[in-house]
Amino acid sequence: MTAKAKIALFQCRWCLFSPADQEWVDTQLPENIHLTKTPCTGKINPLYLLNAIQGGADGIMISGCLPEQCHFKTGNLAARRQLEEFNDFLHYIGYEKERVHFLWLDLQDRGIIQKELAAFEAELEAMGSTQHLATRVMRAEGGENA
Amino acid sequence: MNLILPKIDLPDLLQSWRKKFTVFLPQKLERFSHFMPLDDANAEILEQPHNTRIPPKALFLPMTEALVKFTRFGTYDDAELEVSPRIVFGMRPCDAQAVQLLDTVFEQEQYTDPFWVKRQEKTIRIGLGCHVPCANGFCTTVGYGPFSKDGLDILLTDLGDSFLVEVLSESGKTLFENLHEASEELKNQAKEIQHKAHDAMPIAFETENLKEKIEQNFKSDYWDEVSRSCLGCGVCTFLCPTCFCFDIVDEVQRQERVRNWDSCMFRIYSLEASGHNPRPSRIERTRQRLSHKYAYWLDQIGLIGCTGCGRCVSYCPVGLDIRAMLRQAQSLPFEVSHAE
Amino acid sequence: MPDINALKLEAKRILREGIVDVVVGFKPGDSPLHPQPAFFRNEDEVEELIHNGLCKNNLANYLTRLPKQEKVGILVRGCENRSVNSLIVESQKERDDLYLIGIPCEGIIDWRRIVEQAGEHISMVEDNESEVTVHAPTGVNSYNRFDLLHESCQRCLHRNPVSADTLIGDPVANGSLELATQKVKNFESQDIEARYAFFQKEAERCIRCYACREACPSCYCTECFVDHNTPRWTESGATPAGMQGWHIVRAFHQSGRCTSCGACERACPMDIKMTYLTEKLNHDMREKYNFECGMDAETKPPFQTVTLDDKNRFFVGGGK
Amino acid sequence: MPNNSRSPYTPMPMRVLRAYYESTDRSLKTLELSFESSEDRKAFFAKFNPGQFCLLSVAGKGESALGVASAAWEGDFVRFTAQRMGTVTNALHALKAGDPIGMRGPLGNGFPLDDWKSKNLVIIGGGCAFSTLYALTKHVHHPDNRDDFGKITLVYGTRTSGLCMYKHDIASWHEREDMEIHQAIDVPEENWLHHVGYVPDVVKEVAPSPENAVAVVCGPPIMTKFTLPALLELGFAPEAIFTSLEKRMKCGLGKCGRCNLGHKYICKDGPVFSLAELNALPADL
Repeated sequence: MTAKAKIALFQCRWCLFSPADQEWVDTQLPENIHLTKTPCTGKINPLYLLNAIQGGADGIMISGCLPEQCHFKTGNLAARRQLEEFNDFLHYIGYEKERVHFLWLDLQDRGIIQKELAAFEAELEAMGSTQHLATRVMRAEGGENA
Repeated sequence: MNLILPKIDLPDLLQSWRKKFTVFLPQKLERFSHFMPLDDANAEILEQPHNTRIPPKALFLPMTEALVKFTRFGTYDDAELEVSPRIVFGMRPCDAQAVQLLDTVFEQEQYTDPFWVKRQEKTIRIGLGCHVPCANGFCTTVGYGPFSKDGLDILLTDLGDSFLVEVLSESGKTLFENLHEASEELKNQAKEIQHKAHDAMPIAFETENLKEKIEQNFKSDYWDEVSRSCLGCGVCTFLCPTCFCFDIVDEVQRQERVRNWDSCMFRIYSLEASGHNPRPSRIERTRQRLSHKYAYWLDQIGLIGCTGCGRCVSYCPVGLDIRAMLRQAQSLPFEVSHAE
Repeated sequence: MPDINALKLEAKRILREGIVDVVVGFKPGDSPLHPQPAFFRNEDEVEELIHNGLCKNNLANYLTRLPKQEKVGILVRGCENRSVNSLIVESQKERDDLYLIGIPCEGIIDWRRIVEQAGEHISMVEDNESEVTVHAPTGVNSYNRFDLLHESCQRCLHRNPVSADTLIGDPVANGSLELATQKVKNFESQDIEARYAFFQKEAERCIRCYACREACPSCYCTECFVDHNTPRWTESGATPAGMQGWHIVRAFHQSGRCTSCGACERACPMDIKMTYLTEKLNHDMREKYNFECGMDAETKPPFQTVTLDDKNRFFVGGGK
Repeated sequence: MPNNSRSPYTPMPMRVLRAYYESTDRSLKTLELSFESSEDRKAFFAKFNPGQFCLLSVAGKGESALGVASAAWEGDFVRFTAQRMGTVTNALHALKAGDPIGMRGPLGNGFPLDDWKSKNLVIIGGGCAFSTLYALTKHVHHPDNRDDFGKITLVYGTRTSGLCMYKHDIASWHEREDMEIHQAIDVPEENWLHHVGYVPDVVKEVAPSPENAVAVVCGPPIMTKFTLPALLELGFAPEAIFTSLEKRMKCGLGKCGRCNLGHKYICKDGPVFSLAELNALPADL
């Protein structure tokens, strides 16, 4: 892959307790990482993931809070069930499981998200781009033959 | 002009056409047949008596096609469309008739659809008459037939080990240059086959006064009765060779404005931005579908907008049968508005 | 096969006694291959009632389409009963407004298999215990019933109604879990390329008619995600992304809600395989949460329940 | 790109000349568009007739059908008033002067002005559907056209005074001697000098004479539904009552199929129909 791996980052706005980390995410995120902030991982609909994949993302990272630390008590528990299953399901139909990365952060953690993103990026670049799951960017077959 | 084509020669002939044309013919796809371009391998010529699952209208009005290319700066351009010369081989007369009907929609004087016309102009249509009647078709009922010639450049009649080739247009003529003229005997044999096929098709319902009955019973409970088990899916309309409704949608990522097949059986089809829907339930939508085919088309061009291919009958998920619905419509009350 | 007279008697009784306003069942269609769902509102109409192996629809589908206040009697096989339960869990219908006439099911015959075998001109189909006799102009032939069954019925796990008010006929032997999950396991054992190739090939035939959605009792949303235009979740045309997006999300919305009835696949005009997707989800629900959809009318599906017990089911980020 | 080769689905490039809110609650916005190409301008005005509509395009959002609210003599621009409703109209509301926009049109048939010559006009409008009637009134007001028509009676009702469109012009019309204007709002407001009540009631109260007159009604469906019988009661013949219809539209060319009313397409055969024509069509609205 010549260009940098495109990463869609879905971030629960409560999971980065450290202001320095949050500021880094808000202002210094590299261009190949597209940030979507959500009120809670529970807000992340599997459709968001599908949209990211079909929009051409090479990988998806979801960062959220640990089970007992959810700002809304149970939002992340719901997210864990759904998103994990969605990832399993995508894997079942041929999407590489490694392209969806869950990062559950302890509120005490510092500086982890930078490292994780870098590692994830390296991992994706090693994997190369995927042809699995059609993207919306691709043009449909001229429509000649329906 | 009537020529004779031995079946043995057909594969070579098809291959020879490929030098100048893309040749579409029904080929097996999973458990049904589908119009696909012929490649090097000699395709098995399907001898199934029934139709392709998707009608060949899809070759002229694809399920999805780009109409306009736009940029985010707000400029618009026609979508490019390159159509190479093509031959559609093995169209059944009901489907060819349907394409002919759709011409009246897309090739109007006032607004001509350039995409439809481009495909139309580049296409030679070779029909294959149905010497074996299909189970759910009712072409003779609606005024067409298993060997009807409308919309075709060539009509083939299966004579067992050869085809009788009826040349119906100039563009069709060039394709069969080296064939011999058919003998009178074979011509007569073909005629007999055609008549027999025509007579073998049952009359599924009476069409006399059908339009008036449908129109006059616009508010009848009949529509509720016939649509009660309808699911509101698009099978009947998407598989219909004469249904042409489409939706226009902007695909932002591709920067294209595309048209997709749409169906009057969908709730959002007629839903307005205000929330008002002129056809809020399956009752009104079923009424629209039937009335369009059996009343509105008649007002517009004087022909029934259904060619009796029977696809909607075969594939309705709940077994709704348009023939039964129309038989029931015949029992509706109506007043003769103008005496002879 | 259920005793049709016993069915009619029961349907007439509940209408006569005012237990229900309408009975949902089947009536003969124009072709013997296509019985139609039908609604019986009085005893006379019940004379038309039929029930055989070619009745291919999941009748629970109509519960959300009938007026909300109506009391409904409904003929249910194993899968339909579970769909009804699932709808009750999702507050789409009150159990008190329903009367379930249970029918132990020996599987739904795939009419397309009959057509494949005997051609499309079929005048009569006799459905017996183990054999199906088909009358066609070419002759009368008998086929092994199991071979003609729809795939999801061949591997059906729960053939008997689980909470019917009355059962017409004797319970039949239920299927085995091994058989039910075999398909998913076989599919999973293929490599990722083969799995994607299969998914791609199946999804590619989609014409976006949404028959699968409309045939499914669980798909009762007024507005489906594909009908949204702000935002537009996936392409709405018959493009690769649009077709795949539809199949992924349609199936995924069934997680913990699918009763493996196979109505989606039977409705599909393009013969697209879909149950291998929902079976996977059902399999996961079973393995991960020990949940089987619709076995009772109380248990909520896994995605509606959250528990801290899950907390160790994931790796924890940040190296912990 | 040469303009004559453009497909009927491709919009012509336009630019927003002026954009301003029409109502106090900012639900209605008027856009005045100028042409990017003079050929397009010529072609547009060669065909244009009050009562016609255009499809405005916002790239990536879609198209929306809007009635033209300006008369040809006003200048080389086209005016539209959009109510904020769905995706496209929201995008239209976000536009400001100088922004590019696409337009297809004029589409439909407009008002049959030739048939109306020398007749009195009774113009009845309600809410934002008044836009094409505004175009009609403006057209008739031009000195070249004014003598072709008789007396003009205008009834225009809105829910509140704030929702009244084209306030400046309408205020000046009260001064004109060649027309009679009746404005109405649904509920009483302070300092409101005109009628209070629903349009059908106001029409009955004003009781315009059906003598040598045609009535044009444009408004929300519920208003139209009750105004048409009121006009019949006053003695207007069904052939002399006109209304402009709308339905969901996509292509605007009579192809996509959704705006049909019986065998007529609102986009191609309408949007203006006489009550006599409507009576012969199914009530599929």
